[in-house]
Amino acid sequence: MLDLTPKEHSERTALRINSCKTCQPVGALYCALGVHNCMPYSHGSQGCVAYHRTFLTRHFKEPAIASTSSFTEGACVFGGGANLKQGTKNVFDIYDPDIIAIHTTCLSETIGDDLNSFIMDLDIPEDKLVVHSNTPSYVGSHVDGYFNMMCGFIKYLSKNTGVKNGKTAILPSWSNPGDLREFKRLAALMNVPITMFPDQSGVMDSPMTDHYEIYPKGGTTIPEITGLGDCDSVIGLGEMTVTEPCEQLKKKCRVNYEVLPYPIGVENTDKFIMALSKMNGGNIPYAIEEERGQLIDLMLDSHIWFTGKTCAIYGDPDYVLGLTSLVLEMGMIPKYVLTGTPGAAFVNKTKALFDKYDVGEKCVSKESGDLFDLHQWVKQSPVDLLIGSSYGKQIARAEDIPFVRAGFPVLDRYGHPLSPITCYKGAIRLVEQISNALLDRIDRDVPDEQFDVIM
Amino acid sequence: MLDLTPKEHSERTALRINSCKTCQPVGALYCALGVHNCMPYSHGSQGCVAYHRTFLTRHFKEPAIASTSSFTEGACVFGGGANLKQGTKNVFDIYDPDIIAIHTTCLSETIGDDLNSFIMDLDIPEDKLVVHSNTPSYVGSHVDGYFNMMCGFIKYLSKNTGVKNGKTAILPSWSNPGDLREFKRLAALMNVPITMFPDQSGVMDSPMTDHYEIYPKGGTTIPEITGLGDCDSVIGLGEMTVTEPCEQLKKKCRVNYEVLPYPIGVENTDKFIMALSKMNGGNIPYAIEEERGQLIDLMLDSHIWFTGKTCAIYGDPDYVLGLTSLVLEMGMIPKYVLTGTPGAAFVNKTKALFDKYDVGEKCVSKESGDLFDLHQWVKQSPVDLLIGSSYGKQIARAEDIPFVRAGFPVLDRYGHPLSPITCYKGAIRLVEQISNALLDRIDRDVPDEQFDVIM
Amino acid sequence: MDAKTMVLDKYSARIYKNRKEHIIVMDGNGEIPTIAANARSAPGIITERGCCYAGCKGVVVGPIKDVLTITHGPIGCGFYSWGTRRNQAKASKEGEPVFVQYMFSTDMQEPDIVFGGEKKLRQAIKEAMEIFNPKAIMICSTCPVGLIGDDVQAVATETEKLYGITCIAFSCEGYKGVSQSAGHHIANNGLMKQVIGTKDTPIENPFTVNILGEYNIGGDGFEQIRILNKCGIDVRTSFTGDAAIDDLKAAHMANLNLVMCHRSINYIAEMMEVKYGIPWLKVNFIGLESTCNTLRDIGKFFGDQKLIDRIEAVIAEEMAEVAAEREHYRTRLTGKTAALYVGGSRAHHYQLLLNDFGVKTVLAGYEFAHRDDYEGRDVIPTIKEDADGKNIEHMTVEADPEKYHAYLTPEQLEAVKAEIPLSEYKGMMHGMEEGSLVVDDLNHYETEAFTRILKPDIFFTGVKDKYAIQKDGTMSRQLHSYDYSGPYAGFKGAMKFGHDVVMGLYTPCWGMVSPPWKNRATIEAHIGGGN
Amino acid sequence: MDAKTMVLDKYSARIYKNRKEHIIVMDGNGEIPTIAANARSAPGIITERGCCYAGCKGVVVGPIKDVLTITHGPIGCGFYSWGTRRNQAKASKEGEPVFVQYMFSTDMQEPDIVFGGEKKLRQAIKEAMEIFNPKAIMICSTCPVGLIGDDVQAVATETEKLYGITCIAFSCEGYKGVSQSAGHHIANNGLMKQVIGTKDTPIENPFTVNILGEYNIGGDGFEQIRILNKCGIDVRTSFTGDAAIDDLKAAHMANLNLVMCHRSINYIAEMMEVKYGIPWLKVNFIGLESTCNTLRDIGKFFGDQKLIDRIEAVIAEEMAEVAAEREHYRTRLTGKTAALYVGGSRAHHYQLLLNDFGVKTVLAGYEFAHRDDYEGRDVIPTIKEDADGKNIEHMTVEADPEKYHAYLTPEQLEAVKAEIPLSEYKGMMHGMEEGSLVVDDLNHYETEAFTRILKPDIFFTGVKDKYAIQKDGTMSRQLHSYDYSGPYAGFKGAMKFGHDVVMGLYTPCWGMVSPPWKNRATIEAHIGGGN
Repeated sequence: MLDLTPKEHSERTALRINSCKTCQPVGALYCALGVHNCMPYSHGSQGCVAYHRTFLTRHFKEPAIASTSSFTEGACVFGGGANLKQGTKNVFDIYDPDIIAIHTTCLSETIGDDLNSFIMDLDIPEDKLVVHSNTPSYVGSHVDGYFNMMCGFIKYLSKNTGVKNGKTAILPSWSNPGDLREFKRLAALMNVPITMFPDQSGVMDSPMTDHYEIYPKGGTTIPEITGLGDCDSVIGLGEMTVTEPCEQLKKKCRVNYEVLPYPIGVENTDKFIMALSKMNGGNIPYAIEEERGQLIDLMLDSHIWFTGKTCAIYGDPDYVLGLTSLVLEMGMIPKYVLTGTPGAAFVNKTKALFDKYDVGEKCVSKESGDLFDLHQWVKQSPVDLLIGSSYGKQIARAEDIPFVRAGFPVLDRYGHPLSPITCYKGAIRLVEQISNALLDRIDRDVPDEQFDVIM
Repeated sequence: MLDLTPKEHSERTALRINSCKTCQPVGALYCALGVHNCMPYSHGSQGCVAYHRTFLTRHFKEPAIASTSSFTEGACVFGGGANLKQGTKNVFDIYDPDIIAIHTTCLSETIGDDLNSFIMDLDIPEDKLVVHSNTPSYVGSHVDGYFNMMCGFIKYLSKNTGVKNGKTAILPSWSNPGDLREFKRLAALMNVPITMFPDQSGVMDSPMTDHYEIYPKGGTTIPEITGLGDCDSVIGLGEMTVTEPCEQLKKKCRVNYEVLPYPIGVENTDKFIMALSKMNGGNIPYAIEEERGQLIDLMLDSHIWFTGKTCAIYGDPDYVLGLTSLVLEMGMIPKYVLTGTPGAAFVNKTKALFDKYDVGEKCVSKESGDLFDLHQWVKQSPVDLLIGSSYGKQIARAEDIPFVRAGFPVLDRYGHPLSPITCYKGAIRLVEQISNALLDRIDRDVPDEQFDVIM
Repeated sequence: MDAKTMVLDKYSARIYKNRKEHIIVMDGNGEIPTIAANARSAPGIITERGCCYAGCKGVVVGPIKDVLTITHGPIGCGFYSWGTRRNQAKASKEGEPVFVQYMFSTDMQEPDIVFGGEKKLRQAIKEAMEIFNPKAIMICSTCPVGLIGDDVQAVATETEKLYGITCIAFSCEGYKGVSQSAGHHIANNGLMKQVIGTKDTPIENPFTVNILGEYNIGGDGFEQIRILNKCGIDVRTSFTGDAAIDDLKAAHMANLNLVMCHRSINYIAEMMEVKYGIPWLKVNFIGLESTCNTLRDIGKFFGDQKLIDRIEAVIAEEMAEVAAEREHYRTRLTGKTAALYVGGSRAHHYQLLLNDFGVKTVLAGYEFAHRDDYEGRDVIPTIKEDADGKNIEHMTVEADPEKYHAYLTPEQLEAVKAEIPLSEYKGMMHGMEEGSLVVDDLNHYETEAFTRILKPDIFFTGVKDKYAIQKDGTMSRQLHSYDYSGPYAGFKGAMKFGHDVVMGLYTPCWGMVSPPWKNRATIEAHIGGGN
Repeated sequence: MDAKTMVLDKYSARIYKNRKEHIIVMDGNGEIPTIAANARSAPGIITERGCCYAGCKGVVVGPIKDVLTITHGPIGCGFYSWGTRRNQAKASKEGEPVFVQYMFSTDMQEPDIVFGGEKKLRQAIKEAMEIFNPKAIMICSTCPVGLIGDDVQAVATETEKLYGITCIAFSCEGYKGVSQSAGHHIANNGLMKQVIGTKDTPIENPFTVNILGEYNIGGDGFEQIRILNKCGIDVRTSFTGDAAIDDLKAAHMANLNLVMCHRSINYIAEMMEVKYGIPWLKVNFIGLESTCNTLRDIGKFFGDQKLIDRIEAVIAEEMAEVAAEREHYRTRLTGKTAALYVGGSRAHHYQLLLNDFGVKTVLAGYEFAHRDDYEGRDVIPTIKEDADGKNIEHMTVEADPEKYHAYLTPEQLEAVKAEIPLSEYKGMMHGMEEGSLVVDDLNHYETEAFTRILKPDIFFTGVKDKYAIQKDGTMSRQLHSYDYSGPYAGFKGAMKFGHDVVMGLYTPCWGMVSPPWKNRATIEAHIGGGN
């Protein structure tokens, strides 16, 4: 497996090998799936959306709907306005969403389609809406596409009516439904009324019912998105992802925000709970304290297997930051930390974490990296554990490293999007998974006389 | 590993090898830990309780308190009455429980100590209680001890005052705290007021707080146990375990009961929900339907990895029955199903399950078996998966079989008691674990060209 | 109202007019109706189609195992086509490279779009040479590349000179054509121009063939080669499953081309016949009867009695081996109905395999086929080209004066043609039953609607629609990736397929979809059948 | 109020009187105080002690690797002593049996209790012979066996005759004695009577020793043997970690017995000295200084200059190897305080290892020790036996006329005794600092109370109390099972121990115990230190 990867690192400036990111449009599409009765719409060639739907479907094992302008060569020459006009009409006719969320592609961006004016020219049915965001594939990554589409919704819909609605807005970074449900559960336990946007739970984890619904029950509703402008305040979950939409909402509707680290691990979750507690007068129910205490208990009980163990973590910036924070809390050394998404802030934030735990000299962090980099690092000096998306499984096999899947995409396993890796419950799940991975390896490798049935 | 185990089966009538059960007292002790402010008390030699506490502590990674009569040779000769008198006095003096729950041991049973009369003679402080059950180690297994202690509490405490309290009693078979919390969560979702007895949640999964409490917050309270006699009805969860306490309660307090299979798997959980729905006028909230639908969805998505795969399941009767039901629902073949606990009903019930799924010819079921039997079966004809307690790990290693831990005891892993394997959520967890185990094995064994990153 | 009318009823006039030509109800009178195909999908319609790049890089070029293929463009396209087609590839021998586990992209950034990406492409090739030193590099362009005017062909020529390796650029921008099909065409042209015929490795066995349009998904190609070898037939190369570049280069030395996927590769088959004199035979290794027919046709082509006897022996042996198992599945499947919506040839091939098990196909459609794939090659001269196809180069070749070779004399060839379908394909519609539907470019809405109306027991399709169909209570299996199973080709593959279908239909949880507190739904509870 | 008073304050008069004799505050005046030990635990007290069976089967007999040990009794005792002590055992050579992975029990049922269990025991032995054909069987009795009058000794004798193997029965019913200690004694007697001295395999090296009271938990014994072998010293056998029955039988051929766990094995050491002339030396491989002293003492005993030089070279090499690492841990641990509550010898041994790292022991206690383990062997003649001990057989042996052998002449022996502690043990209290506490049979309440009062940084104990201590905010590590780590013996083991202690104290989540919405608790946040 990956036998052609040499140990020696050579500088690359042009060739991307085994990418650890993908392009903006899929992020925009995923964001739009988190809006109720919304049809995501890709303004570009039809192949884009075919890839994106496939990718999301494989992660969630759920249908991921989206439409497309189906550019042909002619559209490239004359511009995509006609396609958009016809396309949105057909979508409203056939698929009858309440809203169409358009994102651009490298194609429509390269030819310079002006979506603002195109949309002005559309003949949109009454009570229906069209929003858009620009998501050129050659800028940033799928993470940028996700938050750009959030900005698009906010820009088009959110309003400050002057009357506060008493709600707290939660703007989460790219999350699995299991995590989104966890955010909502905790807010409910705290008695904090919220609007969460976007919210793919109930959409990308919908139950088997014998009756397919193109628009499942879940998703943030349009009035809720409009109402974001009347929220008391905003909690952004994921510093690397949702700062921009928070800022957007502040600019447009003057709602104050606090952006927190994505709540993976103890301290990051503490921050989320503390932020929620500002909204409810500081009341933190025992149930939450109990969950937290169970997590700490578990970490103490099992720390003997983690201390000083090295790991490599890769994936999207907020996931990686959260996971890095958790493994540091567990006493592990996040020897290699890598994201494919560009942005120096990632490196600064990981370094701050390394320094906080005094492991700066033992750890490397990289943005705009790829899995070929990671593999070469591992070849040069191995790690005890690999944490990240499915594509790392090649490295895990090649170098015989225990592997815990987390983040996007996890294409080759089932059930994972249903359960959280965030907040205290999610950390319990991760600690269990990580300890299982490490202990399974010990059980595999020790000689018979060291094979323990107790631990 | 286990290199001395021959493939050829030879009939054994006397030698127990690699037991799949242990003795009654530990079950009684675990039951008593599910009562708030209760001190479990072992009437016998102090070694018993040392073993039992160790065993429970290793499974839960939590303190498991219990006291003992600390028999010496003298007590064996003169009877344990004096020890009991002194022992219970000391417990009340030093550890100040509200109640002491005494169980016997093979020692006190062999010498014929009459606990009823001993307890009559005790000088019990005002407002304090002492209950007991007879749990001879040479009859049945730890499962019998568990339900015998339940009977003991009911016999001593439960009362029919003539005024119904509007509650449903839930009497669960031996469960992890994560499962007990799941039962309570579902009843709360259904708006059915319950008393669950016993309830080790909040006791054997208590949080790290910096302050040890010998009696943690959890456990069924004494008034609740007393109130069992005034409950509207009783739902027993676990046909092989809790029929006797249900019957006991009926006899004593004339409360009707329904004993259901232990709710592992879809149909068994359906029965639990249907039983709860009888108590709330048939209202089943969407949240429960959604969880169920998510489980079915997951099972459909992943069935391709399960169909026709064989597995061996061993452990306590209700766990094994539940797991057998689940794997049949998943399309697997429970080729070997074994419990160490005696009782022909186990074999009858497994056979009924085999017949229901038309796999009777491919499956073997055994009660009063041991892991040596199981290992020999596996040697004769292998399985694709092993499901059960930690002790099976030896077989998994010896025969190189994927292994999923479930049931009691799981001594060599962390975190498992915190999360359910019961009800729809628990089944989601199990399906995920089983699919991971099978897929990890495929990923390990396939040649490079068949190593898929998508599934 | 019949199914077609019911489904079309929802459309606006404009879409109605378009789609009605793509949906055909077979009338069973033996005449093959005309279908609209290879036409653009209307914007806004949720089509399941992919793009030109997907057809070129994803389908044809990607599987070539020892070639380093660089996707020139922003990161997405390279990423999505990484490891997702299940084209199995083994190193030809120890130490030979296998690049299919890797993805390579120029990951174009905004400045590259603004100032041109050639420089970055050149640098990427330099880096690829330094790290991997491959014997060949292929470049596949994505949408922006053509628009900004990067001359990838020039870079390829330069690369060949600079490094002395084979380098081919494919201008397969996603917007070209109307589906993956354009990409197949472009890929085929590239292989024909720059690969096939560039290396004259002689064959060792006169019974040497190429398998065209076999991408070795789930190991199908491995199984076909196993059977052919057992019969005494050598395979020079597949196009392009598990293919090594040197074998592709020497493909013109074979004596017969077997065409599996007519759509994606018939260009090469035709051109090789003209240029190198190699006749092509439409084959089908999917299904027991089909595999037998295919083997017998090959035997007839070579006309060698020993070979023919050997083929019969192999058929007898392999059929005997699967007889009991086939019966087991047939008992469980007879009377079931299926819908098929897949790429270019499977919707046809798998009807025949389903027949082996008594399953009737009620709907079949292609994602990116042309009319000839539905109606047969006879219609080719009548196909009118539209604007979307015009920009895809149509190559013409002529006989190579040096490399042309013919296994059969013209007279022999004519005689054989009377017996076996040489250079001929009758299309999918041929043989489809009265009342069955043929739908081109079946879209999301139509999938949902037809599923509800026709209520097939099984819907074979791709991953994008699979879960929607399944949520609606109909078993669905992926026929692109085989749901991570396979091989499905040949005798043993047919059994694997039978196993998988039975497993899907009989998995017990179908019987548990409706909770007991709801009325039992229409789906019957299927219990048992764990075979 | 001092700690002792505070803790005793809660007790009733009766318990107060009992427990105050078991709790000693060291006064530092050099005199060794008297402690109550090896006395029954009061009923109701949550003692951490186990029983006679646990001492006999669990500690001493269980680790013998090639012997099939049947627990005769109801299932529990056999089950709980299965695989839970981490006694590592490797097959002596390929094909030699290792039974420690197995558990064997007669799983007595009610009829066996009523009608007697001998028949079932005989049948179990028959089945064991048929399946495993072991060279030796040991029978360990649990509580009911003695009460119902099963004559296990007779069954053992019968078995020896019937099958021609060694068979030893231990009447180690759980209620005998007051703790595991009774079981050690019974096991020792059995080994002395029926095993040691029954096979005269000569030694090949005059510097051949036995290690007594080393059960190879976590591989400690392996590490000791590695070091001894490196010095040129052979180990005939350990008692009983990784022990083979044939080596135990020939243990009397060694020239010196090293005693690790004084409590569990000193019986054998004494008897072997009398019977076979083998002096014994109290050793301690736990701790760097201790290991060095131990090795040097052994050198002195054998008196061979080459050996002594080799020992010094080994010490120098091993100490150099760990120097930097030791310093690393010492920096992090100096000034910390520890409490130790473990079995029979570790509460002493580990104080010395902790000293190596600058950790002070504020409380130490034994679960099943006798006064001599605390106060030193000088007090043995003054120990009054109580009723609970009377029923445990006290064997007396005399010199074996044939097998008695002495490595040293009586004069040499006297001379060496002046230099090294031959047949001598000064006990744990010797050297403990003023103000430190010694607690015998520390119970659950006292553990909790002393932890809160003394606030040690680390509490080394067993699994039953570990999690209660940890929940109270104090780091606790299991010193029976080493928390699944080890080996802790020798130079490298000391480093492993240092590593583990540092890891426990500095694991970051100590700093996260109090949620930010609560006042920060007393525990300091320790961050970093992942070494």
